[in-house]
Amino acid sequence: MLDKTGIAKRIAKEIKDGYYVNLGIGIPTLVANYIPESLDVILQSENGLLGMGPFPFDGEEDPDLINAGKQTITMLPGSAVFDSAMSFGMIRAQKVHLTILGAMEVSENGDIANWKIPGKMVKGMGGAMDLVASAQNIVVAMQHVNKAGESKLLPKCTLPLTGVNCVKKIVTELAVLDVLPEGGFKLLERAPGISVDYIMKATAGKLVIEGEIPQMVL
Amino acid sequence: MLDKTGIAKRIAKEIKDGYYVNLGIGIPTLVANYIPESLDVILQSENGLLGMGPFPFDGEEDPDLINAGKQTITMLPGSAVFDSAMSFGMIRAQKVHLTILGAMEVSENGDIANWKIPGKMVKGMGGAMDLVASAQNIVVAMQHVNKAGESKLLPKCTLPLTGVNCVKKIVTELAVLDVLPEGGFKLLERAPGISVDYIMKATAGKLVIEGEIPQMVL
Amino acid sequence: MNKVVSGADEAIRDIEDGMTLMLGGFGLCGLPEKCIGALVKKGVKQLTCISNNAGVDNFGIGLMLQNRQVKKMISSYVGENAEFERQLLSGELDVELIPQGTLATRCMAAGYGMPAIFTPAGIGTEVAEGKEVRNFNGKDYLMEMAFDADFAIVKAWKGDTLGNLIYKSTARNFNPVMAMAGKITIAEVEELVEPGTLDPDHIHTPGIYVHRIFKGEGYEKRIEHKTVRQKGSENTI
Amino acid sequence: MNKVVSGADEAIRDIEDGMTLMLGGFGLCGLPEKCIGALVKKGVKQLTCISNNAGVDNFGIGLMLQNRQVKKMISSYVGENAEFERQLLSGELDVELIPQGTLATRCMAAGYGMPAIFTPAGIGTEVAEGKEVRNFNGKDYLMEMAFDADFAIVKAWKGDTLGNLIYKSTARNFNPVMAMAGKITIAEVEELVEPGTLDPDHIHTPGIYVHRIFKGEGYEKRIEHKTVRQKGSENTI
Repeated sequence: MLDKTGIAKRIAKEIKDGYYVNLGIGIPTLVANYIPESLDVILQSENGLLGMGPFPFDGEEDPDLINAGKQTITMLPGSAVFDSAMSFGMIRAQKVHLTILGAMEVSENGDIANWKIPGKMVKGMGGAMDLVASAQNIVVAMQHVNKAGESKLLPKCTLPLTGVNCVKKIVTELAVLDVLPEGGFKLLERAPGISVDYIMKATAGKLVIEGEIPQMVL
Repeated sequence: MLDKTGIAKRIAKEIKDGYYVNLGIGIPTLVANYIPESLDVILQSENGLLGMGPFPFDGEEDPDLINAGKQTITMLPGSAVFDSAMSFGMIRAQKVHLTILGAMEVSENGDIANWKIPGKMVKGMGGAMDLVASAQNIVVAMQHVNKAGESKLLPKCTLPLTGVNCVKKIVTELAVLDVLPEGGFKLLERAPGISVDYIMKATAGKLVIEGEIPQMVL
Repeated sequence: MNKVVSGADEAIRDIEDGMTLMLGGFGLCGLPEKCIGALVKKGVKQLTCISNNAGVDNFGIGLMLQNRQVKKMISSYVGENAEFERQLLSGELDVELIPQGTLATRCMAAGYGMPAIFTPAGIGTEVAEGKEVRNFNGKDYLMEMAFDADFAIVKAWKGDTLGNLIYKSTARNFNPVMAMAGKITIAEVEELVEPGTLDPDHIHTPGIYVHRIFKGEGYEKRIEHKTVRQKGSENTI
Repeated sequence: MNKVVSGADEAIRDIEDGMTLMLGGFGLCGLPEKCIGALVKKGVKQLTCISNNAGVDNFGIGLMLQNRQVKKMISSYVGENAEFERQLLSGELDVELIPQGTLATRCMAAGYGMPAIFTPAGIGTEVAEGKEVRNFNGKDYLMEMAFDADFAIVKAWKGDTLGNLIYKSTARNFNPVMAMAGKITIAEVEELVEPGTLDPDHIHTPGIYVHRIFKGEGYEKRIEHKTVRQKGSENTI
């Protein structure tokens, strides 16, 4: 079973040379630590920056330089700053190759819910609805089951949706799965030490298993 | 009867302190010469400049710095450069206070025709359709009659339209006229030495004359 | 072209109860601190505020919330504010949550004289309820309307007396699109210079969009989440 | 992130007969001279060119017209070109004239992922024929569609190897909005520098929009209407 770092490491393998990537808050942010240095990858922060770098050293933080999670960051050489309208313009126009974000639920047709729980204080969707409605390639980083042990990979989302038919791939502590165009979670890889049977029990939505399922290489 | 310079001088009186003004090609361009120095006025050039200055001195022209008439120009201190989309954005959003342009015909309800003559090579409307459809305040600089002696202030335009219900004021070699909201050209001023009768004969559209019509002061 | 005002109090002098304001900034970054302070002092009430966030309890729009000046927030994310939550749950405060890109583009639409835009954000969600959906090239889009704000209040790094503005780093965020969108736009800046000082090619907001400008003194620029790494650390984030 | 190509020939290598190209520039100002030269040399034909103007007889897109490479021009003003007029009258060339602001905004719409925009330009004129008219707040607007171009070709002043671009003065014009709008965007620049050389706050076109970049040598930058004033002249224009 993977920890958060493991999920981030596995997702990092989805990133290809030359990609522009938007990383959501939480586990997706950790992915930045595991992008191989041999790859030229540029991170987009939807508050208006291309070329996001690592956190600053203590004492070097700049209040005018933050990421979409409102954390102090740095800029790498070759960065560009722009306003919020252009930022979401490039997202809508699919110039960003890969969007990685967290989710509360994903359905077998690729719907995602990650912004609102009825009865709880709603903080807002931020840029998530724009990202999921626009991105060509969305990878979700999430836990396979919630704290009550219930599957978060469902036939149909029960929470208010963030977007429909948009998730392409899911990486959890148990598995890597594709969302099939015709519906269903196709099992691609198992986490180290996790059996196919275990994944089947943890997946409420339609699970498609074909042939031998390899173990992840991290 | 005014010459082109006279028309430009009279139109310059329409410009108030603090105005942003867009000047079309031809007589409107000349207006810049007659804006009193006591007024703070900023000229917009729709190819992407606020703060257009005079023509450069010979040898100081910059091929990267032109106006919408493709003439070499200069920038005044406090200028700002922007792209064509923002330029027409500020025009559509009515941030430009006054637009001055030429016309072939104006109708008594404020329609304007200034871009196309059937049977002749059409050069294009450039930014004219955007300007007339958007501007709050449009002053037309034009000849009252064409070369054949026919009035260009008509009940209805005969040429293909550039815009509808948009012209607010007209300055010709003979007169200054308002276009009334309910239709009709209201005579405001006569050119030096021109009689009301002369203007009546030169105006094919409905002419509204109330009281004594003063002579222009240039 | 007399755009320079003495300070925040004069800049906001005619903001009245019940008006709609746009306020620039993302989180606490690029906030018009001085005008917010003046609005709190003035005590103007029943405001509708269009701003990406609602500040924190004791900074930014949070100060106006504590002072019960806000009737409605139009934001994309409001999650850092206990007083906000209290007022919302008690029904004192109305909130309209809209996707961040939609928020930005509805500002831009106002500044560009476009009455409406089409965006896929929110299709198939509760954001789409009651809105026109239209298909272009096989994809569904929502029609969203341009905002209509009485005042836009923005913070820039440098400005000149003609209202030309330059922003610094990610403190730019919503400020340029809101600056374009107000019926009256107020800019507060860290440095106010004479015309001709700023390079015309570097201007982010042309002065035509800005009606009032002043130099703010002593910016606090509070940091919401200070995150640093240790020297020698392997991890970059 | 290998965006640097050896020159114009390599940059346009896969532009094929029948494609739709956007070409930046206003008049002869800010034209992608080098790529136009390479397109003339390559001889690719039946092109649809979206560009504000059509050049003059012996410069700019005029060179492609003389070489009979253009099937259709989409422009706002084409009046400086005798060969253009000849081909148009003979039926060899098709032309679609659209308002300049509509042209710019249809480019921007493509770059911002907006399928359509609303503009009042052309209401009540032949430009409105066959188009959807819609009333917002008592005013009529035309719905105009985003452009769909195979390539956008732009000219910038400075660029870095990641594709970030800075334009100079009014040579900016249509270049930034077209740079955003191409499926593939080619930028030719006067100075090509390493990442980190350009100030991130000064970038006009972020590199994400640019796929290929090269340094052009020996820009001619022809002036269409040289207008000067005499020293001591009273008139400024």
